[in-house]
Amino acid sequence: MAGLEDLYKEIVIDHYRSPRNRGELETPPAQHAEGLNPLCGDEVHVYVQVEDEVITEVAIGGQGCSISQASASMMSAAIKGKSLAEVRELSTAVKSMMSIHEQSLEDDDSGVLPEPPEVELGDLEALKGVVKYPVRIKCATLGWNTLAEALQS
Amino acid sequence: MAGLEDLYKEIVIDHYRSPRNRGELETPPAQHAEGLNPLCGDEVHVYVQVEDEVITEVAIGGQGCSISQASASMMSAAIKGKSLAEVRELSTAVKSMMSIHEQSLEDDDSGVLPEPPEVELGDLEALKGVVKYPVRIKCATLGWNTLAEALQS
Amino acid sequence: MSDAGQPTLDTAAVRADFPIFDGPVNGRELVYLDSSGTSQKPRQVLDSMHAFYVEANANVHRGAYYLSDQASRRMEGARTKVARFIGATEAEEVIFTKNATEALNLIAASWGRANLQAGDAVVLTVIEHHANIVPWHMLAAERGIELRFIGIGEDGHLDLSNLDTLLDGAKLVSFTAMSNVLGTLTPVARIAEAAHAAGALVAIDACQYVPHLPTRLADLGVDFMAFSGHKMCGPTGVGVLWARREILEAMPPFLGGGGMIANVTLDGFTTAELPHKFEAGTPPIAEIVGLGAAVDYLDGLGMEAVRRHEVELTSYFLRTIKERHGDDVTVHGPSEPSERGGVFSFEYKDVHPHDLSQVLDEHGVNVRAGHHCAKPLMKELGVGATARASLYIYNNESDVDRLVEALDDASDLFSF
Amino acid sequence: MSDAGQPTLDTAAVRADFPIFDGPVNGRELVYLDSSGTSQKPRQVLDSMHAFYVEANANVHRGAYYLSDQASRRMEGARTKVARFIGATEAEEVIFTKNATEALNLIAASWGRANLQAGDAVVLTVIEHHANIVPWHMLAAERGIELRFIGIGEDGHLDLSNLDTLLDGAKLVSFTAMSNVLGTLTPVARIAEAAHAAGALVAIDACQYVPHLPTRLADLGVDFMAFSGHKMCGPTGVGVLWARREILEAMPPFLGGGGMIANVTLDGFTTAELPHKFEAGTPPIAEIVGLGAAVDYLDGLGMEAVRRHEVELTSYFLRTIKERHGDDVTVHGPSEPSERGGVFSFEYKDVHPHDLSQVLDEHGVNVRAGHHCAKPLMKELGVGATARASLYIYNNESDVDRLVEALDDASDLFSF
Ligand SMILES: Cc1ncc(COP(=O)(O)O)c(C=O)c1O
Ligand SMILES: Cc1ncc(COP(=O)(O)O)c(C=O)c1O
Repeated sequence: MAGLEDLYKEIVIDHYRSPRNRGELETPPAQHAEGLNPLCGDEVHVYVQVEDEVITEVAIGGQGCSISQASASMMSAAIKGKSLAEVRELSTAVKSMMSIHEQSLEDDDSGVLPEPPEVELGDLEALKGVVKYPVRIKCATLGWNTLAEALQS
Repeated sequence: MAGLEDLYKEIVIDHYRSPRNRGELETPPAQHAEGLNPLCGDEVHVYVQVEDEVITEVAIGGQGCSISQASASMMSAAIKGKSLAEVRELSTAVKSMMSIHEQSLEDDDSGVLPEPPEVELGDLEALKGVVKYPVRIKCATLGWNTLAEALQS
Repeated sequence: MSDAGQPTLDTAAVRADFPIFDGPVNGRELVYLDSSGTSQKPRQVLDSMHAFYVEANANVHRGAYYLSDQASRRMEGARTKVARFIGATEAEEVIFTKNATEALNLIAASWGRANLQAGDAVVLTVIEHHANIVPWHMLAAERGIELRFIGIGEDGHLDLSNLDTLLDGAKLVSFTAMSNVLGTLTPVARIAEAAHAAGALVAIDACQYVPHLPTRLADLGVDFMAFSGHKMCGPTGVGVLWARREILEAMPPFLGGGGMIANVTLDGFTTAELPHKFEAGTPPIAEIVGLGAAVDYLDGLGMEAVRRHEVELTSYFLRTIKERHGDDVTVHGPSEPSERGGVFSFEYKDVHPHDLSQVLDEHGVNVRAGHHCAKPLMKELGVGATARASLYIYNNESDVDRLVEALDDASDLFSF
Repeated sequence: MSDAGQPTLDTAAVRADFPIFDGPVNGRELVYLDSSGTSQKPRQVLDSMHAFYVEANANVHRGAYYLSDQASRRMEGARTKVARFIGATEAEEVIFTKNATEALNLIAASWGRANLQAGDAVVLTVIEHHANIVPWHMLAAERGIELRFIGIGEDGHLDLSNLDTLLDGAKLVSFTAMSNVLGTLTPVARIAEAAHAAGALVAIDACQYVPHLPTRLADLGVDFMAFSGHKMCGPTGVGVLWARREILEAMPPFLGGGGMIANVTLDGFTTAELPHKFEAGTPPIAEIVGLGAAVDYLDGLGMEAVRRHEVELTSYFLRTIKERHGDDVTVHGPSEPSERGGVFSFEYKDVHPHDLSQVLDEHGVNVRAGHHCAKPLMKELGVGATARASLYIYNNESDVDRLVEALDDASDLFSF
């Protein structure tokens, strides 16, 4: 598959084939949100259980393309056991890796990008290739946006 | 005025400067209609009195450009004392002079034009030049269309 | 390839008219299979708009000067061309909108508000594009009208078994003449006849019909028809609503503003004659001119030949993909080429359509993945999304071959 | 010609960008004085649309493939450009419509229906274009809202003496930022402040403002703004509605269809995020791209320089026509160039505007004659129609001279 190795890295395909933390949690005590990408129909359901500012349990449901499902799976593995503060840093780091910076219209185009937080990304690093496929960025971030919603709910 | 002599013939300007049959008639017995060209604001009011299928009296009101007002004035002079049948023929002849043929979409473009009725046009002949200025055709026919409405009312 | 000596298309000549096929796109030879989304544009259409802007650009209908008159003539000339193209008897029945979606909204908002009361029924189908569902949901929420849906039956066709029940007391039947997902050609004349017999008016969404089949309004027997310019070689920014004169004349206006009035005072307004009554504001003048050129272009090819070409290529597609991929591939919609257009929603193994589209793109093969603005139909089919390939005048057997071959790559990556 | 060393426009260079000035039009050198009707288009805008069609043409937002992504990026890039051009803080507040008329109808139909009850007052002015009157008449007929009109005072300005009374209990003030008949620049910020103090929202019709003056939303202080692309070097077929995010989010959708939904079922639908919620159906993609190029073009000239050029040419026009024709000519609107734009409705002796326009056209001088879609204002001025000359970036002193000289011909023909 000349050209697509950056997108469909082995580890990504692995998470797609064997999604981690697949399932549901009882709400409450867990918090829950369902994310939908209306353009392509991807769906990610996120269940998180938070105790003392730490994510103790996580479960993922939904259906969609390899990137949306693998990214959600990787996210679930990465956030389990982490504090909310750590999760926030991780989320910012992932989004900045996909070159999403909350840029305002006042910034000039040639502006220096904000420095991403120094975080160990682990498996998540494999999603770096998505940047080259801008239509897929929404797939890759769907899980993270749904997580943010679940945490707010 | 190089180029516009065909449009603004002396006789046209004369009818514009000194409009014939200017005024109103009492309705009833006269019939009355007001024509409006919404694109340019031209207005022509036509009053006609019909007795035994003959137009015995005619009066013209309104305001607008030289072509609309001159054409209405010339029309008033031409129809006074004429039978309704004669007036219908005249109207068809004037419109066909301005190359308005009720063409349907089924006709092919290269189609032969219907033969105009053989009618003595007199002064009205002077409006022939309007054909070259298609936006003005509506001005020139406003009086005739308003007459048709007045006769139907 | 042509049957019974009937002329079909010279696709090589057609392709030469479309500049987008001149060179590589993103470094690859372009296999464009998303004409149901939007068609590519021939030089003739682009040139007509360029010529408009550099020879005749002015606002229409309101100027006595040469340029404005030229602009009005080119625009009205295009209206006549479009009217002839669909077999309308009068150019004034052709209303230019911004797209088919606006045309369908116009029917719902203007005719609907004036004619439908709480409890009145409008009949749609479950295969409709959102453009022919959402405007009716909006009216239903406002007015309390009832929406009924014709279901889907065998082989991608509509299920008309309970048509009489659905039509009972209905005021309007509004449905697609050809599905943008399944390719299904619906029995327009038959439904129209039944609807009229039941006292309902009939509207068709002809977005996928007018670009692909000879359209004779007299044969279809409908009261309203909506379609878009950009799917038939025309530019973006222009669509068409056609309706019978008596209906249009009885309808209240839709948008208010310049051009659609006879008079305006501080107390109220009166409307202009057709077609202006429904064309508020500066129309998409250059786009209408471009649509006129598109119609000339399609007329030049001949819509009978266009349809024959698409039926042939549809046969080739269905045959070739089955030969190569057997049961690994499922193509939705009618299996008989004469009963459908060249729009193929398909599934390939369990590769997600989005991934499929991405892998195919790597081969220069452009297919769309998603719900194709037909979420109720997706639900009906039991899928979240499909990949969709669609054909037009510039596609050839090689395009089909390229798609069919590229599928192997997806298999390598994703099948498990 | 420039004052205080500030750069103004090099009109010779500007004209060279506009292909319509390359050769004669109808055998005559073109003096185009109808830019309030529509502007001419620079090569850069035409090229951007051509490039779109031959490099990036596909439907937007719904495809994973390269072309569709390119189309979406060029369209969204244009949205960002337009947002910056008017000083919006977020690109999502820029909604693309087919023209300004649709934008104003959107406000009336969507915000109006959701927020106005029988008896509520909307304040307009007597100088409005029909596009900002008729939608409110339509809503008034449907809802029984009350329309109030700010009148006209001295020297073509609005009469604000009874503003407080008019605003009392009003829910919305909707008015033009610059008259398309008189050229009057209205005191937008002042009216907006008074309206807000009275609890009303504020909409402006900026059709004649955005193309001609630097536009900073923050300084204007309004809640809604509508304008058209075709009057600012952009193509036909695209307009803009800008409104504050909170307002747009609270508004119900306007047209329903593809692209504006989050979900659709047989029972109902939910709407997409801004800006898509208000952009149903295939947008005028190429036209939006063209508008983006127009904004780049105007930015390149600098809107400060554009305004300075127009003020200077306005002074020249007012001075020259008076010098040559004295009391034979009456120019409506403010006498002070800094208080107006370069739009001149004028009367010449008692020659009817339509005849005037025809005679001038014979000299290649294009001016519009009619009511300029402002019939209530015509009534206010006591005329049935006016001739109107309007200036833009490509006009120069020679254009004004040609108009002024050609008037003599009309005198020869018609004065009596
Ligand atoms: C002040 C004003 N408002 C509204 C409009 C309507 O714009 P459009 O016809 O592009 O919708 C125009 C131009 O015709 C205008 O000058
Ligand atoms: C069947 C059908 N109806 C309606 C539409 C909407 O057309 P547009 O987006 O041009 O308004 C489309 C295309 O998107 C379609 O395929």
